[in-house]
Amino acid sequence: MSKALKIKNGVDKGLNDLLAYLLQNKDIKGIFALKKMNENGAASYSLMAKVDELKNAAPLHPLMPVNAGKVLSSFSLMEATKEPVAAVLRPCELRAFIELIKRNQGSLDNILLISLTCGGVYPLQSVADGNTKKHLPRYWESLKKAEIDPDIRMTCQSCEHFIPDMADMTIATVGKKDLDKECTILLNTPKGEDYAKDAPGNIVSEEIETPETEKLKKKREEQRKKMLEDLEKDGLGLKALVKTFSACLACHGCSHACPICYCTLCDFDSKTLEYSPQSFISELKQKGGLKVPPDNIFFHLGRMTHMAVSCVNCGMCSDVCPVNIPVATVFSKVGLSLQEEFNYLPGRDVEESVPYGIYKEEEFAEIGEQ
Amino acid sequence: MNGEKETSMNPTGKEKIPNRKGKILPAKDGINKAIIDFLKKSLEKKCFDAFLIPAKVPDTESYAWLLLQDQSLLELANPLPPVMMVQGGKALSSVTKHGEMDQRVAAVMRPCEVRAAVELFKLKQNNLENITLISIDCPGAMPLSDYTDNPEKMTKAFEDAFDKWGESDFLRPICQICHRFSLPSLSFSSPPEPPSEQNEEDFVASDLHIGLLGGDKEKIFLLPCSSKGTELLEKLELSPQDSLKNWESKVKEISDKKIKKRNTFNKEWLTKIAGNEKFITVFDECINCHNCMNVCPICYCQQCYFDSQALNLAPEAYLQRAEKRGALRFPIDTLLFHLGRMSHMVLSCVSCGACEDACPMSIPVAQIFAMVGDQTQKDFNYIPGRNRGEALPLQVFLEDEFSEVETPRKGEETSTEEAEKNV
Amino acid sequence: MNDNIGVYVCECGPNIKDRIEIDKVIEEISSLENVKTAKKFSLLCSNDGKKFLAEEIKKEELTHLVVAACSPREHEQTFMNVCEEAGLNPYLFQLINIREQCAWMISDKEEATSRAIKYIRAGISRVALHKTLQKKEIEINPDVLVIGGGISGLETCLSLAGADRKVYLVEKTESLGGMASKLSQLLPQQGSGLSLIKEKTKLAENNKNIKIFTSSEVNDVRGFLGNFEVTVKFNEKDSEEKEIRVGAIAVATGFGLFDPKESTQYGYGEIDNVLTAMEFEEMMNSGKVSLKNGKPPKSVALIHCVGRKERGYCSKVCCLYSIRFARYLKDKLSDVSVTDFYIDLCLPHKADQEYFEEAKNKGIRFIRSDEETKVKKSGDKIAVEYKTEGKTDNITVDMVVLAPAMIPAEDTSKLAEMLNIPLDVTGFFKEVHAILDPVSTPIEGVYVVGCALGPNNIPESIIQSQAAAGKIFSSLIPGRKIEPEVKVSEIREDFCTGCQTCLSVCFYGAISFDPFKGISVVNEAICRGCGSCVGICPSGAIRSKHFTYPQLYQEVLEALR
Amino acid sequence: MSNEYIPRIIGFLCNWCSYTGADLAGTARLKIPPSLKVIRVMCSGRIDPLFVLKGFLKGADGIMMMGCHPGDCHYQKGNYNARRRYVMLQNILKTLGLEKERIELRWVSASEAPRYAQVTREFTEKIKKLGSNPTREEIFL
Repeated sequence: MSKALKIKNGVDKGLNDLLAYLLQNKDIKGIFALKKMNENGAASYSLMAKVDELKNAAPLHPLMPVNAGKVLSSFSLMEATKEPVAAVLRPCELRAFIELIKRNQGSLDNILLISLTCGGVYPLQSVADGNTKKHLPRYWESLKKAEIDPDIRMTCQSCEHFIPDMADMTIATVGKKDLDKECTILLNTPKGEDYAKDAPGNIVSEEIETPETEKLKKKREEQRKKMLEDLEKDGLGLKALVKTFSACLACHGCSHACPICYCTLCDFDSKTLEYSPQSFISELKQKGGLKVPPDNIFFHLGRMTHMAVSCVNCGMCSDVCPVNIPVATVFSKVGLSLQEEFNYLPGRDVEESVPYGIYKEEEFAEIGEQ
Repeated sequence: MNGEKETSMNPTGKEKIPNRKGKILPAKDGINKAIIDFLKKSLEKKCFDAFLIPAKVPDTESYAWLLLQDQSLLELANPLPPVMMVQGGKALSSVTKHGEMDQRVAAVMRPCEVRAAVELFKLKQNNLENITLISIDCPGAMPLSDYTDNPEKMTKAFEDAFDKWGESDFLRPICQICHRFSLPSLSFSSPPEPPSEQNEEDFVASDLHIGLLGGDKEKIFLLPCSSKGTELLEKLELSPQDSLKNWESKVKEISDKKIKKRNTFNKEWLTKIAGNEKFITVFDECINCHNCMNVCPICYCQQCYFDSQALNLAPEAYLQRAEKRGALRFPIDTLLFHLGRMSHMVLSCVSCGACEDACPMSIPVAQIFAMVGDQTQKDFNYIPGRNRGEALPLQVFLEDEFSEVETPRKGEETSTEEAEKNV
Repeated sequence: MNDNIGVYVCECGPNIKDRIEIDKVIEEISSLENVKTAKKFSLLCSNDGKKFLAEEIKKEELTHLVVAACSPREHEQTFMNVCEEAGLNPYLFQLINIREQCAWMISDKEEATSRAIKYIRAGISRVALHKTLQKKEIEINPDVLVIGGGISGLETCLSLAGADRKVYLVEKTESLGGMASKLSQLLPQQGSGLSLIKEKTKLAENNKNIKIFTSSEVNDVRGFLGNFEVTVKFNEKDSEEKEIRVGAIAVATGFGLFDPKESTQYGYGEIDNVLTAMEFEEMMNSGKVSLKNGKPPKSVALIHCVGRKERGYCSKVCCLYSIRFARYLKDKLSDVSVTDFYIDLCLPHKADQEYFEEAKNKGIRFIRSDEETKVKKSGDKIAVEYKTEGKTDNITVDMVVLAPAMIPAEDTSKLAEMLNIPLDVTGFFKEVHAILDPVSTPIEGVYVVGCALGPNNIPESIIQSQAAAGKIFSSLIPGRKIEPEVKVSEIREDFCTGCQTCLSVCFYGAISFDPFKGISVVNEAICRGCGSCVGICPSGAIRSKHFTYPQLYQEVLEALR
Repeated sequence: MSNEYIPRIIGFLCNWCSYTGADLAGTARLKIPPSLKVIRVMCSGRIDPLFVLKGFLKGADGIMMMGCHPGDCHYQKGNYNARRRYVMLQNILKTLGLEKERIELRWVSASEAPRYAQVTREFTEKIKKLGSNPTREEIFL
């Protein structure tokens, strides 16, 4: 059981009440949250310093224009903020932020982390084709019933980690039938409790995991299994891989949108991986033909070696792919496998080291000795 | 500078059409087949060692650039695929960026791709030694995401657009208003001055152009544009003696139509986005993925300034900015990115539309950039990619140009002391 | 490209000539781009060969040199020296191993030839990408820090100071001498430990080159061979600290002793008159061996190997001092019966066997028992239960002397972390190679001597101390600069994201984070060029000089040609 | 030369153990399959997974990573890093159904010439059974 703040107001308004309270009555100097951009359902992250701005805030709007882990990283990259701020972000965004901190790309200090039990987000394309706006009411209904909205991102549909790990406060949304009337915010840490102490609403005791979250977890697990099976339906192996990535434009949008790909200049965008005409010719002589620009599969596999172990399945990569390659599904599959191999869950704990660069002398002892 | 008067914006339709000579080839089994056969023959006759050409990836609906040497692989080639994948100028640059090819390669591309290649040539991002650029009349291309969603439908729509020559709502909007769909160096009003022996190369965009218009899908027109192109045809015993009148007049007709359409279109955009507020809303939905830049053939920088850490601020600075305006959008400087990128590349923008194709938010990037590009290019009397010898406008200047932008130097003779008093 | 690459194939007497068609190799190689000349020579590593190469470099105006001969482990340096003398940067050279890796490995001559060509091609395309690398010279500080003032530490100090080398000696306790000073006798010379140590201590104290800090500890160490910065903390003077600068460090922190209480079988601490060897030495030093009641013992049992089972190694010195105790008892107390329980006897020195035989002749009973020997109270006396030759038996004695195992000194692991040197499974410091390099550590300029390495007797400790002194003399010569590894890692600032992943894999601590630039920085003097950081940097910001991505990529391409 | 299929195998050998072991195998005149092309690196920890992937995608039939046995690394711990990267690489290849058998890590010490010979022979045999790497023919990589 942990403490929870109950605000007698719909979840959207209730949360905004709390955010306004934090900004007015506590030392919080700014609030990171989504803000509606227009009537199409487009939204963007905003650092809101004035209570007035909160009227346009839509922290729970089911869209991820950019992984907020990246946003918080850019905010705290140069140094930790001295002025406290609060951020409302989804569990996978929070996990991405934690992974970035492990790589010294930001700091948790003085950031009040507010997350939610997450019902997923709509693909970015759905803004342009009007689906976000159209399906929004249904989204909230599914959330109340702890069901999967059929139009959310593929990765969201199959995400079992919709309960955040390192949040100070968690807004309970999954399976909350009275979402329209009541806002429940679980206080997971002393910091969270402290900030909510005199906030409008009552403090009660509540469990974050409920039969409803359990139900959603099961459904998501099934969906994940199905997703991975579907991926394998096309067959595995080189041919399948070449097919999957055949339309790749080498725009590297997936890596630019990826919160874990934190390099300022990716090795694959640099001169290191440009080749002399002679090397093309020698390969040409050998194969008779070759795809240009080169290194299509190499880029994706190489990127995997760098980040898949920390992949948080946010799905940004698939969303930004101009040719609709299911990047997230493939990376998710590899990520899950690697994470199992190294018993690692990205973003679970900021103290846990990224599995590369550390090792145990006694592990994998049989390797290399045959 | 090449003294061509920019007329594309003010079509009068009265220019004399030069009567060019080329070779007409029959296309009994379709245009693609005719082009491939021609290429095959040139490979057999050892005019080239390899091709850089779009090809369909087997067992998929995707197209990719293929550098090929095996004749059999030409079967996969499609000189005019329904979509534009990687911009051809970019593809060529990836192969030739670090020096000269020691094999002779013919690159078959859309006109906007050839023009991008020419711009990249000026920017030292490719090496055209041993490269023969072959351009083709282009009816446009289908939007990438539409194509990937429904390749069958879009392939059909593309064929349809081919028949109606660019008059299809399915085409990318930028292609619907493209007036440079044919010979990259084509100019009706005053053809480039006859090239002298020494600098012939300078006046060339593509070496050979394949005309499709005016042939009713029954023939193709081969127009040599450089000595390389002429030699090629001679080697293949296709001496360029046929009149290309049919092609030329058809190109002219459609070009005029497109210019009109483009002008209207630009005007519409201008009213839509004039004023700061409106301009900002166009990029409202931008998510800062920089896909537009990454696929842009002209954005050749290894690392974009806008991706660098140069723009990072300390947390307090962000908070100050937020405090000042009430809120601060993240990632920051989205608009600055687009304007900055524009200032870097718009003079060389070839209106290829790759940016818009790659935008996950379907922002009409290409249309905005085309509009701005048309304006600025006109100011400098510059057509990107028209020929290889023309200097980039920001690398040269004329002393007597743009005098109107100068602030009148009032009281120039005022002495320093006086000036100080006035402060 | 204006490269003039010269390729020279060594016949290596018959070694390569007989097994590879060198003429065919030359023919194939000559036509390659950028190859100015390709020639063979009978023996390139000979004086004639070297002269030939040097002349060729000048005559052909070579920009790069490729030699196809033996393993780089054999003659890379030889040819690099030739380059240097001929005015060609030695890193614009590549040695191709066509002897060990081709001629000697592949019996089919044609096959061996074609493979040699492959290797040489790879070498040519690689060498074209080589960059001029410059040796750097770093000034050194020839002074030495010795940590620990026992016999090993003292000996190290004296060996160094004798040759006018300045030495700092840091000792944790109030006085010098360490464990050895507590010994009543030394073997086999039969002198007293105390007097010997006193002599050495006095020598050290009177030596103007040795600066002694007692009651002090090393608190922090930074730097590298020739340039260490050390913080010494004085325990007494309110934790006052002092910075010293030295070029090398010798660790002589000695050992601790196994506490027999850790194992209940010996009744130590519970039964009267069960002593440890050290307690017995004290009695010997006082000249009076007696039971708690003041009477001399009538029967004494000596038990070896206390703690061997737990620690897993032999402590080397216990057998001999137990025999010494037994002989002492026999000599001092005429009617005492002495029983010595050993498991294995360790008598490695040439004089030891005789010493042992003599002891047997004095009537000392030696019983080979197992590790389960138990000590119990039996009335006023002590019962020792043991098993020998399969049978369990017991005797009753007045006194039991235990020989506890030597264990790592208290601060060993703390010091290991500070100096970044490894420990082995026993918890003692680990040498680079137990046989071939017994006093060095992986950190250049840091040596370990004496029992800090594990159980050692005094002569061994002395030898090691002198060895370390010798190593220091030869690596740090006053006035001469050192040349650190040239093929090190470098970080391209523009590419570095500051994630500090590289710091986690650098064993030597050669990479640090520059908080102002927000990037990682390599200290080239410390970097050994292993390239682990290169393998883990996701943004490709780190390059290992002479093993860059493009250079290795060329090798991969040629391998797949 | 026989017409037997000779696979293309790249061996990344660490300078201190495996390369020395390979040299020793030569000195001992042990017969090593000509299939293996050795690339010397200073430490197995230097072997960037990208090299291995690059080799794999450029058509290497087999790639061996070789270094000192655990605990024997000349640079103390480089081989432990190499081992984790190898595990990671194998996992990725396995998950994507690529032939992970074509990549192998083996520890060979400076004195283990016979082991070097045996390991390279075994690997060559294995690769011969697997046949040519399809990446060698795939043009749309």
